[in-house]
Amino acid sequence: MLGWPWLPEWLGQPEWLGQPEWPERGGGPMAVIVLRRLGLLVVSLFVASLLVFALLRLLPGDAADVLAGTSASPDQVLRIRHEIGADRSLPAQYLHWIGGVLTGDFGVSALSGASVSAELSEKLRVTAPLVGGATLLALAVAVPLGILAAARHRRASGVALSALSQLGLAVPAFWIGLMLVTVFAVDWRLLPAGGFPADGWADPVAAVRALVLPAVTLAVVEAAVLLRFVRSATLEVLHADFIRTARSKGLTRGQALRRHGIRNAALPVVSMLGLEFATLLLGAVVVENVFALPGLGEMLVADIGNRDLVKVQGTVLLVTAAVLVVGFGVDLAHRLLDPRLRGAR
Amino acid sequence: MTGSVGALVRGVWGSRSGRLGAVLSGLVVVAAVVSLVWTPYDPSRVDPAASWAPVGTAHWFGADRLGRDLFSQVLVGARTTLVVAVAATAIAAAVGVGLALLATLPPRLVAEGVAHLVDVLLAFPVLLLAMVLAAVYGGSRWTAIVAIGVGAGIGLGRVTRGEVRRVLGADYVLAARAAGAGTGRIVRRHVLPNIAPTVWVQLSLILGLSVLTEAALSYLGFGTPPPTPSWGRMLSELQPYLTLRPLTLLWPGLAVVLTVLGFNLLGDGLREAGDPRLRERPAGGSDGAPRTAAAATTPASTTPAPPAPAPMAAVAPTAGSAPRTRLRWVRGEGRA
Amino acid sequence: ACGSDGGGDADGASASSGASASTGGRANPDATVTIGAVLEPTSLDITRTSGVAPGQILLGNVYEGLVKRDQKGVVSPALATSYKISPDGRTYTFTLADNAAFQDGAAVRAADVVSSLTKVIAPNSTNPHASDLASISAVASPDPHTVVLTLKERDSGLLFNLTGPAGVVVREGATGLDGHPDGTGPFRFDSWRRGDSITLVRNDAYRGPKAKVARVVFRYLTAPNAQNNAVRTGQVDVGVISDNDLVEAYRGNPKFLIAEGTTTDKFTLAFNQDRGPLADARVRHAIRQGIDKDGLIKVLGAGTRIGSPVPPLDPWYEDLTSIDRYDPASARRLLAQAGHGGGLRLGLTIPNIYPQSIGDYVASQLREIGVTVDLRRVEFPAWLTGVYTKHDYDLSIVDHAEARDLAFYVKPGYYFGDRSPQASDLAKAGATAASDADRDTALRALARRYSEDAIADWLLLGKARQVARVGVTGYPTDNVSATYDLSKIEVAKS
Amino acid sequence: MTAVREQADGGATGAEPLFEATGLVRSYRLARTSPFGPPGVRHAVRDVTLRLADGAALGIVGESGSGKSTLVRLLLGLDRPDAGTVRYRGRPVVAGRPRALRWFRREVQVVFQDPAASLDPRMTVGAAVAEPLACLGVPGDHDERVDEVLRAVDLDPDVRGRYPHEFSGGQRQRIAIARALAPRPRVLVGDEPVSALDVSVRAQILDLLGQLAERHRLGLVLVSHDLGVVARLCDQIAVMRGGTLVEQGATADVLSRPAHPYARALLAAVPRLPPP
Amino acid sequence: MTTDAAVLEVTDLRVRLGGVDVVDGVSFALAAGERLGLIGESGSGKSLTALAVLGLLPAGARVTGSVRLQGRELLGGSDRELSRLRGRDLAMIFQEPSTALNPLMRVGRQISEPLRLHRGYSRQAAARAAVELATAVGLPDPQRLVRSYPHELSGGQRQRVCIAAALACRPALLLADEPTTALDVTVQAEILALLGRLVAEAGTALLFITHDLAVVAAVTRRLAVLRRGRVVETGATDDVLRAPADPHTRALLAAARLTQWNLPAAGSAAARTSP
Ligand SMILES: Nc1ncnc2c1ncn2[C@@H]1O[C@H](COP(=O)(O)OP(=O)(O)OP(=O)(O)O)[C@@H](O)[C@H]1O
Ligand SMILES: Nc1ncnc2c1ncn2[C@@H]1O[C@H](COP(=O)(O)OP(=O)(O)OP(=O)(O)O)[C@@H](O)[C@H]1O
Ligand SMILES: [Mg+2]
Ligand SMILES: [Mg+2]
Repeated sequence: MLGWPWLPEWLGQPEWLGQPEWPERGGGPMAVIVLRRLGLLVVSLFVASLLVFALLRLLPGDAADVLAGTSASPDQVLRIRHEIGADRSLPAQYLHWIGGVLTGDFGVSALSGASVSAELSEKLRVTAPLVGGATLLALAVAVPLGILAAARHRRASGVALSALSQLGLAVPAFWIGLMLVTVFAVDWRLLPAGGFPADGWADPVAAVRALVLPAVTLAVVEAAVLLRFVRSATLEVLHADFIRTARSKGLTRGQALRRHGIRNAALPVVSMLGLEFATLLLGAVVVENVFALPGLGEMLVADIGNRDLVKVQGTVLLVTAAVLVVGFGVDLAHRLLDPRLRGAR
Repeated sequence: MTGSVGALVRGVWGSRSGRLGAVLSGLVVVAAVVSLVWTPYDPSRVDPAASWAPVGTAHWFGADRLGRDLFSQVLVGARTTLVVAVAATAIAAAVGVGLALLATLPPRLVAEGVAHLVDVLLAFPVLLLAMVLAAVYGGSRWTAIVAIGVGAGIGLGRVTRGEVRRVLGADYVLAARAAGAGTGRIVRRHVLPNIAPTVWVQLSLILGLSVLTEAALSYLGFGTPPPTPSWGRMLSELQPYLTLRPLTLLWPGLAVVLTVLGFNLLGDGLREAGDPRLRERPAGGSDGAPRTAAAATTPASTTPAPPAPAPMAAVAPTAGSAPRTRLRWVRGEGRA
Repeated sequence: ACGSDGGGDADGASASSGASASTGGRANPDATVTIGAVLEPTSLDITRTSGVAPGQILLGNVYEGLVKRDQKGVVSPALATSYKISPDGRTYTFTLADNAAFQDGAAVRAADVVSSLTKVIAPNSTNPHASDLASISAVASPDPHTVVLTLKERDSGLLFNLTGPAGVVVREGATGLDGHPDGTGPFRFDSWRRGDSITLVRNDAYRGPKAKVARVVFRYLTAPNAQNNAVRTGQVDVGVISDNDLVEAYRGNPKFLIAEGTTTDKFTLAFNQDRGPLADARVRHAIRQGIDKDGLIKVLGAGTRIGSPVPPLDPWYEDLTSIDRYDPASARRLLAQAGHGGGLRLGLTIPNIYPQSIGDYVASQLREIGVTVDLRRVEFPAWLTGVYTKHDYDLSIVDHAEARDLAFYVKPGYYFGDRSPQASDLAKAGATAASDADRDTALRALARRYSEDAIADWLLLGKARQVARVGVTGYPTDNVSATYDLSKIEVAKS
Repeated sequence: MTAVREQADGGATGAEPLFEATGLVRSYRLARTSPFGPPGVRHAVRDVTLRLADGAALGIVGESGSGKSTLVRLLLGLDRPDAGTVRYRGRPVVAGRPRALRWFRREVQVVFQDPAASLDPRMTVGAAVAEPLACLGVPGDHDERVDEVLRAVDLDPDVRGRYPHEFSGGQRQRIAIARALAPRPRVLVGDEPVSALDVSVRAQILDLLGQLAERHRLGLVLVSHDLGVVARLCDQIAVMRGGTLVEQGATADVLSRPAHPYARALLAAVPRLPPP
Repeated sequence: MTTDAAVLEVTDLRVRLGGVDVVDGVSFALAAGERLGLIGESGSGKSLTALAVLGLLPAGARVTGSVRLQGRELLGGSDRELSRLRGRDLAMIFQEPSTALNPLMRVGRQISEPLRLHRGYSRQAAARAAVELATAVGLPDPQRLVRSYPHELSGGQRQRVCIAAALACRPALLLADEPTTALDVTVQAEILALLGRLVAEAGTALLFITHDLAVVAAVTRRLAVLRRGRVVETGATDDVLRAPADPHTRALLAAARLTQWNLPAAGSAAARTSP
């Protein structure tokens, strides 16, 4: 996959989450934390927008070439370039774009003249459920199995689960997708092989059916990562002193894990989820291509091919922003879950 | 450092996953080396007569539609894979460690800027970089390598930043400063050796990740271009025939899975052999297992202590015994 | 109602052709047909978008021109009920159908035609197909039912070109053509899910024979695998499957029909004659002789060998495959003569939208004659900029998909580079020929000139192959990538 | 500073002071308590003035969090005070470029609390002990000096090639002391040098420190939370609480007649063994 | 010593960990309300002895011998059976108060957890009991404090919380494993006093583990010295400290005396500075 499934387990701990080493400075009342993090988010988004813009200007060829194709004359190309505004200075182009973005207008596609915002929101209707569904699926599988693998880490079942997650990490996602299509769509005809209903969510059953295999594909890899994570977080907690204390009070192993362990183990997992979100979105690009799903990722690949830079910029900024915002949310969640970071006093 | 390399190797070999990982990774290296001197056929030679040749003595793994020998392609693919993986990993190491140092060493303004930049970059799709590089420089092996290397390097930088920070905050760095050591010396003699175990673990995982990413990039058409055989490209070329000729896809698929598995297991082995937490609190001696000092961990203030490490005293081993086993299986993966 | 009108005649090689079969009167007028297509248009504004993709869906289905062409290239009236060409060939007079209407109900007026065509030929036109109509100097309508085109000079290709995207008639003053293509054809544009599908619905107010299905969905499936799966699982009724192995898997399956047809997809290996070793004709001939086109067709499993850019369906076709026939020994000799006996290294640029195997094959073949090829796969826009515009390449492979594009190659600054003045003269003669026979003679000579000069190598002419579910009939089988005539498709009641 | 007893004894104030800290203040910024209010401040060290005569031994005691380690970092020029100055033999000690403080580091060396943490686990004992010699550009044969100081702390010079984890806690602290002695300092600063050690080992290390101080005429600054430790080695004692020195004076005086209530509480709290 | 009234009777306890007998045949007994000190250097097996009694040895430990609590054999009991006893009949306080508490749970709930578990207290009753217990262990402002999280308390306060939880059910036996090692001397003095008082009030037998001889002298009447997993000496605290029989105990004591500053004995330093 194209992300960071190799993030070490301890990265989930707050001290690794980009806070200053002395906790006091990262703490404070919730309002302060939220404000500070929001400020950081805005700066990050601005930096991201600059990065996207600059990176894309490296591309050879532009939308005017694509519009003109092979039969237009050179001065026709110039006219087209002027018409779509590709001949303006870079700062002017950036300002024009970012100015629009600030008001929620991502501009129009150079090729079709269609509103980018409208298209993004349409694509999100495929990608968001895909990524969301995959996350839920992965959690639903990885959390219980990860806890099981930790609780039984000395037994064959636990070792088998670990091995399975290792395998899950080693298989290319598109490969899993192809396999699933072959079995469930082509051989058994249970689910569609790809694509999304032409009328979108008008028929929710059809839409969900179209998303099942892609979401499962995405979830398999994600679950493998998460399982390992949940397992080691749980193992870590199982041997924490406070679990021993809890057991000295008379809680059985299971009770101690349930009442004291799970929430503590959840902390690193939550942080991990935030970091994995970027991976998921990138995985979505591949999976959407495997399943011919009209989502953000599929559009991104096509748009880069067509040099529809305004659209690419919009998409990448949206994706980056989503990751940053999720990171922000996860950070807040972490602080809510962990009173030590709430800075109550 | 030199003294611990041997120990590390022994440690890796001593762990079950490490050994399996070493064997699998070794296989890939052997295949790559063999491909330098011998392949049954020229892997990119088209032979219409051998189109879809079956598995047999002529073509051990069969042939593809253009009649190219699959075994030769897999063999040479190992080389490509290794080159991509190793080169990308090397770039990742340089980028990651560099960023981590920049993000932790003074001046503080630069450090914080870099730290935030890393966070933003982490949210940035690597794929885009790969596609842009492929578009600018024409999809070559190097564009994939650079994209994967930079992408992974940013992740590594994030991970390593924490490690560097941990080392910089350690007492022995303070001691070195008190002994008159400058920043350069501290980085060279203290930081780099001490983050090395974590970085090695990460790098072994990045090796695996590079293989997967290369395959995914090739699948999307941004990976290693022909005629260089690569497993990723084989997969993407052969995937239309999944239902018709599943066997042809088995070989590159298996090669990818086993290689990634090998690298990941190697990472696990490395982690078991050189767990940073274990490393930091080695075996105590008979005349005084180090106690986490009373004063150090219980400030009378309301300092929200970050999750403090388990107290040492409770699990201090006897003199000269091996590192405590308890933490071993806490951290170790896949141990029985 | 039999949907066949001759155009749908199947290629003989195929077991049976969907187009020639019929539902035997049990057609379902409410049916939806889903067509699997490969290349999605970037925009539906046909006046602004290059390439064949918009035309494939819109030409003849949503938009009509004054004239139309069938799959074989035969021109017939469309929005015009009849046309007259003056003896000097410089004045074309079209009489418009009087019951033609746009899909929003407005009647088609001569002014609409005039404005449409005038926009194309205007000096500041951004229509990428403007050069198709470059010979027109003026468009006028003496009365509401007549349109008169005045030409700068005789143009034997004009009528054909008017059937293409340059000739479509849109409403005067129409805007937002990307979102609302509004034409006069038998189908109305319904919706476009970008990245996925385009839906057309029957235009019940169409003046001619009504379409036989209620809805047509073009579903875009780029990966051959996805297209194949969609056909297999019935997600599309008709799918384009060019891969031989995949097509063969359907053979003998009673649920599917394989339809094979011709195309104008000329996979062209271009030589940059402006620079480097390829300026030397011997090297070009050597390369042509070094590539076994039959072998390529064999491994691809489909395609026709052509010796020039002229496909067999064109009236001026001549079998030139004997020029530079496969002869590696001779190729090596020629290279040695040109001073490259010790080997030659050339770059080969290919847009990444084409199958990898073509480039792999060519590279492998050229290596046998001592030419080392550095393959560069680029995205199409990078090809347009680098190769097409800047001429920065040695060898390049592209599919020249346009029909009757023989004269393109003599355009000044064309990416092939330098060519003989004779060729330009022949092209001119062909364009301004007074009769079809003259035209054919000139163009035949032109094609031979190209081939003898080795301005490029024509690797193969693609074959159109579709696999359709049994029960769907009337879909076109030839040239399906440039236009796709939906008017005769019908679906049997199930 | 109100409770600071006037110095009657000449031990610390006599002649020219070796070490002199005046009005040291160091505070740490804390999190804001409201979005718009000013950030909070923790005064780790506030207005501390100290003197150390050549060859004297000063003990600083105080509870956890009283600012002892912060004070040590300031004295050593490892941290910059918000206010106040540190002078060594009259020259100001200012944290900054390592090169600029070489002269100071050659004379003042430090031993930290936890030998497991203050020795780089990836550096051989030899390299660790030689580190100050290399960093400070001490002339002479470094190898020889390393052997010498290792012997001085009762370790076999053969241990040079081994790693810290191969040693017991007490041995590790000896290594740390050897490192501190290597550049022949005149003052040895110890930040809780024995708190991490077991009782039996603690005594050994204290003995060693006492011997070395005597033999090399070392000045000692010993920070501890354990009165017993300080009482054993130091002739001067300073009691620290909440960042200030609440009591200062000759050890015997302070221990027998503590003036400040906190000092009294501290003394009373120490558990005692029954007399033999 | 082994009377029928013994609350705890440990006989020939052996704990094998990683192929080594880290506890090697330890026997002792504790009568109701009695306090026994268990001392020894680091690694001598003190903690493992306590954990063996509690039945919470690290996984992989093999234990033999006999541990009887109020006449009932604990070794070999199932987790479920032992759970019913832990927290009710025997409880433990650990060395490190900062990690012994669940950082995510309010301390009030952690204090009253044994009551809810063993006495079936309702949520409200438990909350009330938590405040009472917090008051009993001398926590300031108990109403508010029970709603705090562990990190908001000082080390001494945290240890008080642990004590409150351990004594909530008035167990017959309390195991205290170096409960003050992590604390400041002043705080240590308070905690020791508190512990002594509460244990006396509740009539709980106390097994007090420490390596600090002075501390053990302050808390217990009887002590056992452990070395390498074996009891090398037992006896009345005063006797042992005054006249240790075992050479090892003697060495330990000598070392401890070195840093005792029985005034006016700060002589060594004074001697040194004299010219
Ligand atoms: N989980 C474990 N795995 C292996 N050995 C262990 C484990 N826990 C303790 N030991 C070993 O058992 C022996 C006794 O340990 P124990 O913790 O009981 O010592 P202790 O007397 O409590 O020491 P301290 O005063 O340092 O707490 C030590 O040698 C230690 O190394
Ligand atoms: N980097 C820092 N940022 C914020 N506060 C700090 C920092 N370092 C120390 N403090 C605070 O300053 C005060 C004094 O700390 P210091 O470490 O000097 O105490 P100490 O006397 O050495 O305590 P101990 O006996 O625990 O070592 C404490 O309240 C501590 O929490
Ligand atoms: Mg300190
Ligand atoms: Mg213990």
